[in-house]
Formats: sequence, C-alpha cells, structure tokens
Amino acid sequence: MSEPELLLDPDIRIWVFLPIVLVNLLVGIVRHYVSVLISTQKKVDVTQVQDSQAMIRARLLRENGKYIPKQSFLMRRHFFNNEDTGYLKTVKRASNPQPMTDPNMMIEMLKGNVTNVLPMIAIGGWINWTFSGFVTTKVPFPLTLRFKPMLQRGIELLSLDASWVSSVSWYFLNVFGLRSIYTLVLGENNAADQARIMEEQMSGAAMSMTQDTKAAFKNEWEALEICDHKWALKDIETELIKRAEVEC
Amino acid sequence: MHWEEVRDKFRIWREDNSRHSEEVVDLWVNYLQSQKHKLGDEQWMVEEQVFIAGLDCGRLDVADQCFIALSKQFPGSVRVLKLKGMRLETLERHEDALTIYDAIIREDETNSTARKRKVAVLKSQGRIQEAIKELIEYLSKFMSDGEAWQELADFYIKEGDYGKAAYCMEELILQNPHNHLYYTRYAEIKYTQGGAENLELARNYFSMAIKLNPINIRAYYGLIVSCSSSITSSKLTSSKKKEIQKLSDWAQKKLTQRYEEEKSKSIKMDKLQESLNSLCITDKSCSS
Amino acid sequence: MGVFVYKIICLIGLFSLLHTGYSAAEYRATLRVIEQEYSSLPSDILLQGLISLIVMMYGVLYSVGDFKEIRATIQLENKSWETAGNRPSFYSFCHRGRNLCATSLTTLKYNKTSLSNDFDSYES
Amino acid sequence: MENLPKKMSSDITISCNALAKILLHTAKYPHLAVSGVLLSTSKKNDTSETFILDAIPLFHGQLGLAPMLEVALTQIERVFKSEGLTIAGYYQANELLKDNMPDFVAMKIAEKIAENNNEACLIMVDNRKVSLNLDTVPFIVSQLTADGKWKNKEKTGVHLESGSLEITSQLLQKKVHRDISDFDNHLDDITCDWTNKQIGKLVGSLISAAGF
Repeated sequence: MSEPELLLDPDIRIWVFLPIVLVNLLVGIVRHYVSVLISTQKKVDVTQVQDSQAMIRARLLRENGKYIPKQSFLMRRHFFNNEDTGYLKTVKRASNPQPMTDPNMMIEMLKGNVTNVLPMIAIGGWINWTFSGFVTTKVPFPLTLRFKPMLQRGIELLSLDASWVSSVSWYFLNVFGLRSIYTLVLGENNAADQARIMEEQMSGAAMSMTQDTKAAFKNEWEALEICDHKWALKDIETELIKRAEVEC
Repeated sequence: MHWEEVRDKFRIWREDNSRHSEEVVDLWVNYLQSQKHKLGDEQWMVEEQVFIAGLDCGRLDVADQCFIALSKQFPGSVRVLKLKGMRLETLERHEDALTIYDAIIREDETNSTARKRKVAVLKSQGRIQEAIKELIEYLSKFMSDGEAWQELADFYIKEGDYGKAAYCMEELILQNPHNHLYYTRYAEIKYTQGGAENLELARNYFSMAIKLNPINIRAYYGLIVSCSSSITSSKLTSSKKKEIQKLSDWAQKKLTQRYEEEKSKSIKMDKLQESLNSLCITDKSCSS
Repeated sequence: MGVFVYKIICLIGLFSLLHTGYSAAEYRATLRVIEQEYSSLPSDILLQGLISLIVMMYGVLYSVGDFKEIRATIQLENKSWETAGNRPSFYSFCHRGRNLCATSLTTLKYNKTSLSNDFDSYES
Repeated sequence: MENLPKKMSSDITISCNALAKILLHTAKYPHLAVSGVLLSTSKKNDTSETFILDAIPLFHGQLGLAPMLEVALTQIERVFKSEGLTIAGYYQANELLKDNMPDFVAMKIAEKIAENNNEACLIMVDNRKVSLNLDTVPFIVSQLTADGKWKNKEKTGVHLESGSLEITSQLLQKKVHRDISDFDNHLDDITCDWTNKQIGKLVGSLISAAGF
C-alpha cells in the first residue's frame, strides 16, 4: 500500500464526525423517553389471549405429544380437531378488521411515525444541509465500487476509493449502528420500564395474536391432523436394561 | 450478615419460588430494611416479596410497612391492588378480597393473577369443589398456564380423582418434556390409580425420569415398587417378567450404589441398606 | 479467590494487547520518518498480539463465571418439588404459619396501632 | 363410661419424642399438609395401654400418592422391627387452619394400619391449637371402633409424658424444626435422615435435664 491518497483536516473530526455521532445519540435517547411518554397500554382482548394460548397448547401437543401415552394424545387431538365439537373447528372468530378502519390502530401508527420516522427525516435533512459534502472517515478495509452509493452519498467523485465515508452516509450508519449503544445507555430494564412492569402484570406473557385468527386456526388444525403419535417412551425399559447390561 | 448477601439470597428465592417466609421476614427486619434504599429498582420487588412473606407468617406489621411503601411508589397500580386483596385474605375477609379481584378483572379482562387469586380464596375457604370449577373456567381461557395445571393436579389428587390429575400432569409434560419431576409425579399418579395398564405406564415413566435424571432417588424406588407389583399381579409372559425383573434388579443396584456412596461419606445408612433389600421382590429370594 | 486471579490475568492480557497496538502504531510512525516502505509488522509484535489475545480470552472465560451444561436436563437435576411445587399465584395464607411465628398476628394482638391507621388512610 | 368394653377404653400415651417430632414436622411446613406414622412398642398383652414412642415424619404437600408411601412403610417396618417397634398409627395435619377433619387419604392409610394393629390410632393435628407456647395437646385422637368407624377419643383417654408440652414449645421456639427431615426430604437428598435420631437425642437430653 502506498501513502494515503487523501489527508483529512483534523477539524473535520471535531466539527463533523463527532457532532454527527453525538446528535444521533442524544436524539435516540430523547426519542426513547418521548415514546415512553406517549405510548398507551395496549388493550388486549381476552378472546385474543385465549386464542393465542390455545394455539400454543396445540403447537406443544404437536411437538411434545410423543411424550404422553397415545390415548392421551388422541384425546387432546380430539379436543382440538373433532369435526363437531373440536376447539379449532367450532370457535369462530371474525377475521381481523382492516387496520385502516380502526381508529385506535390509526393512532398507534401515527405515534410510531411521530417517534420514529419524523425525527429521522428531520435530522437527516438537517445533517444533509449542514454537513453535506464532507468526507468524514475511512473504513479500514477495501470495498468494491458497489458500496460507493451506500457510503458516499452526497459525494459524486468517481476517482475516490470506495472505503471513504461521506458525512450523510456516516449519519445513516449511526442511525442503524447505535441501537446496541442505546440498550447499554438506557439499560434493558431502565427506570421507565420498571414502572411499567409494576403496572402491566403478566398479561404480556400471552402475546396477543395480530394475524388472522381464522387462518391460524385452520393451519394449526391441518398440522395437527397430519401429526402422528410416536410414543417416545416405547422402548425406554429396554434401553435401561441395555444400559444395565453394559454396566455389568 | 451483609445486606448484599441478603439481597442475593432474596433474589435466588424469588427466582425459584422458594417460600421461606419466616426467613425472609427475619432477614428483612434484621439486615435489609435499614439498607433498602441501596437496592435501587430492585427494592420494589423485594418489598413485594417481603409483603407476601409477612402475610404468610402472620406478620402484618412488617407486611403493612411494605404495602405503604409500595402504594406510595405505585399509586393506582393493579398489582398493588392485588396485594391489598391478599392482605384481606389473610385477615379472612374473603368476600372483600373477592370484590377487589372482581374489580381488577372488570378493569382488565386479561389479568390472570387476579383470576388465580380467586381460586386461592376458594381454596383457603375450604371450598375445593368450587375452586376446581373456577380453575377449570380459568384454564379454558388460559390454556398454557403451567402453574394452574399444576394446581389443578394437586386439587384432583387431594380429591382422589387420579385420572383427572394424570390428565393435568400430561399437560405439564407437554409443556416441559425435559423435567424429570413431572415424569416422576405422573408415574406416581398412574401407580396410585392401579391396574395393569397404568402399572406399565408408571414403570415407563419412572424409567424416563431416571433417564432424564440419573440421581432421582424417588424414581428408582418407584421403579422398584412398580416392577414388583407388575410381576406379582399381572399375567405377563415369562420373558417379559424376566425383563422387568432385570430392570428392577438394576434399579436396586443403582440405589445400593448411591447409599454406599453416602455411607462412605460417613453417614450411617446400614439399616436403610438392609431395608432396601426387603423391597426386593420375593422371586429373587427364591432364585438366590 | 480464584476469580480475582483470573481477573488479573485478564487485565494483564488487555494491557499487553494495548501495548501491542501501541507498538504497531509506533512502528508505522518510525517507518514514515525514515521513509521506508511498509510491508508487514515485525514478527515479535504479531506474536505478542496473538499471545496477549489468548491470555485475555483465557482470563475472561474463567473470570465471568462457570460454564453451563449444554444439556437442558442437567439444570433440572437438582430441582425438587420443594421449590417446583410452590406456586406463588395460588398461595393461601390461612394456615398454621401464623401461630408459629414469634411475633405474629395472634401473639401481637394486632389491632389499631399507629401503623394500621396509616394503612387505613391508604386504603381509602 | 365404666361399663364400656375394655377395648375402647384402653388409654393412649404419647411420648415427648413423638409429640415433638410431629409438631416440628408441622412447623417445618406450616403452609402444607404433612403426614407421618406413629410407632409403639409391640404389644405383650392387650390390656396394657398403647404407648406412642416415636413418630416418623413422612410426607408434606401431596399426601395422596401410593408408591412412596409403600416404600416408606416397608422401610420403617424393616428398620424398627429389630428394635421391637411396630407401626401403631398415622398422623396428619391438614393445610388449612380450620380443617382438622381426616380426609379420605388419612382414613384409608389409618385403616390399612389398623388391619395389622387393631389398637391403631389416627391423630389429626388441630392447627388452631398449634402454637409456640403449647398449653394443650393439639391433637384429635381417634380409634377404630368394633363396627369399623373412627371415633374420637375423650381427652381423658389421651395422656402425655410429663413436661412434653414445655419441651416441645422450647424446641419450636428455638427453630429446631429447620433440622427435622421427613421421608420426602430423604428422597430428594438421601443424606437426610428420616428417623431423626438427632432430634430424638436432643429430646432425650432435654428430658433428663428437666429431671422428669
């Protein structure tokens, strides 16, 4: 490798490189607290909980059914799949309403936009406006030309090596790369979360289903229907006896 | 004792659901209470733990302090409201407690703990049948709640309805197919139920428990007794009998080994050793 | 304390690793001063880097904590119904425990003390 | 009362050892039902009163399961036969404070024991009377009558070794119950000694110290 083909002004480091990192970090923290402030407790319907728990149970039966006797397995499958009285057959749930018709859903989406997308556009625009045109740093490995649009947004220089990073691209790298720093700074169970744990109880244990219940039930029904019972304990005694013989 | 040791101990107890109520209250009063502000966010978990322990051994003085702290910190919290209900249960004001739980459920239909407390209230009033009914109602909504299935199994065993208890244990096995405790308990229930088929199941499940945990003494003993009753009671082919005999001998040997190990660790188990031999099936004494 | 020793080892490794980095930087700087072409780092720096990395890994492995068994059943081996049978959501408090506590409900004659008045103010 | 058949009126004396072990067992698991068996010296003639010499704590929590009970009973018989002791009864304490009625498990086991020993008694612990300062025997003792029913014995028919209440209260206050182990404990950890020889010794030394 020859001498570096480009020498950067140290002022770029102080006045462009670091401010972008700092702005990103602080905005992230502010955004976290704003989202805590405006988020509402999601109301979960009891039928939703019931459905998701039934789904879990059916899935467990499918996966671990081999550990219980055949009779018990069949009994449970009958409970879920029986033509006339089976749970997955008889429980009728209206398919989920269209997200756009539900005003609550709209508000939720709006909130998501306000806290996530809006600041990103605003800050991105601002960064683009203030810091555009700088080459800020260099990644310590060679890259192919295809990376140029990703790492050198705002700088249209054909001759520049692809491992140099422009200021706007540095901003985007920060947006995606700082997530783990946030968990470090804010903690997984930070103060705001702690208070919420106290409030919300364990109903979160059964996550509500968002997808179409009817279709999910039908899928589960099919999967259970073709599930075969192969008792895992069938040969356990002979296995132990063999082990005994080996030990002797 | 240093307060940090106590904190760690409390944490362990919280994690494995140990009930050590008396110790919790003692340690709290003597060591931790004065240092509670150093606990940080964990303080509230500890206060709740001590509150419940206080109720458990009738130390309402301790419990109330914790309750006041908690309700100051979290005014209007559902979880604290539930604690209030539990306090009323301790004072045997069951109806008032039920009113609180009903209010919680009305507020938030998906609140499972309040529903479970309602079952607990019925249990402490001795109304087991009603408690079972309530619990089944709960389980029809929250089907994958292992704790509730376990409770239902206990109710059924207490009532002598072993078939239904076995059903509940199967549910637990489905949820935790690697937990030897459930296999052992299931086998015990099946053995208690009796009958050749159930005996065979009991044998299989005791064996499975041994496979999962080779130091499970209960399963070894269970295997020996279930083998011996299968041999004496059922009409099996002689080759099958021989196999069962082999299995039982092996379990016996394993147990003897365990006792020897402990004996060499200076515990006098000689008499137990002897009595172990008495469990040995009669066939063996004939053949030897 | 074994953990302490391993922490020291880990620190030594870290220090040595930093030293390697510094040496490498110095080497590059010297090369630039005497205007020579850079080909690769001298082998002693490479070796030091490698060794200190290994030392540090060793220290970290042992100072963080014991290894967990990869089989799921091992952790359950020491569990018993003593704790597995406890179900906090279903605790019932009407049992003989209250009679067996040194200063409990019955012996203390718990009635309207100042504390319980305080409690009642929260009850409303 | 006088002209009742002799069989019913045979008195029962409970030793300090047995009382202490039963109560320590109930104190170790205050929130659970506990059970165990009672041992007495083998009878020479049936006119003498039953003397409950010792108690073996068996289970806590779940009492209604057969396999471990069978194992326990076989072991007890084996261990204590050489010492001339036989199983003479069953004790149980229920989970709830106000519940002191024998449930079907207690009945069944007690009847099984009574098949071998017709003086067998069934002791239900009266949870409300259990305390750190015992003043009465917190037991409800019953025996099988000729027509196969369990009948509660009069308080006058149940005696206690003198000083046992004081000694037991003392043990409870000193939290000795943390050291007692029952058969369930033994099955979880075989170093636990379900015969509780240590506690037996402790009780013995307390008796001799008190000079009874």
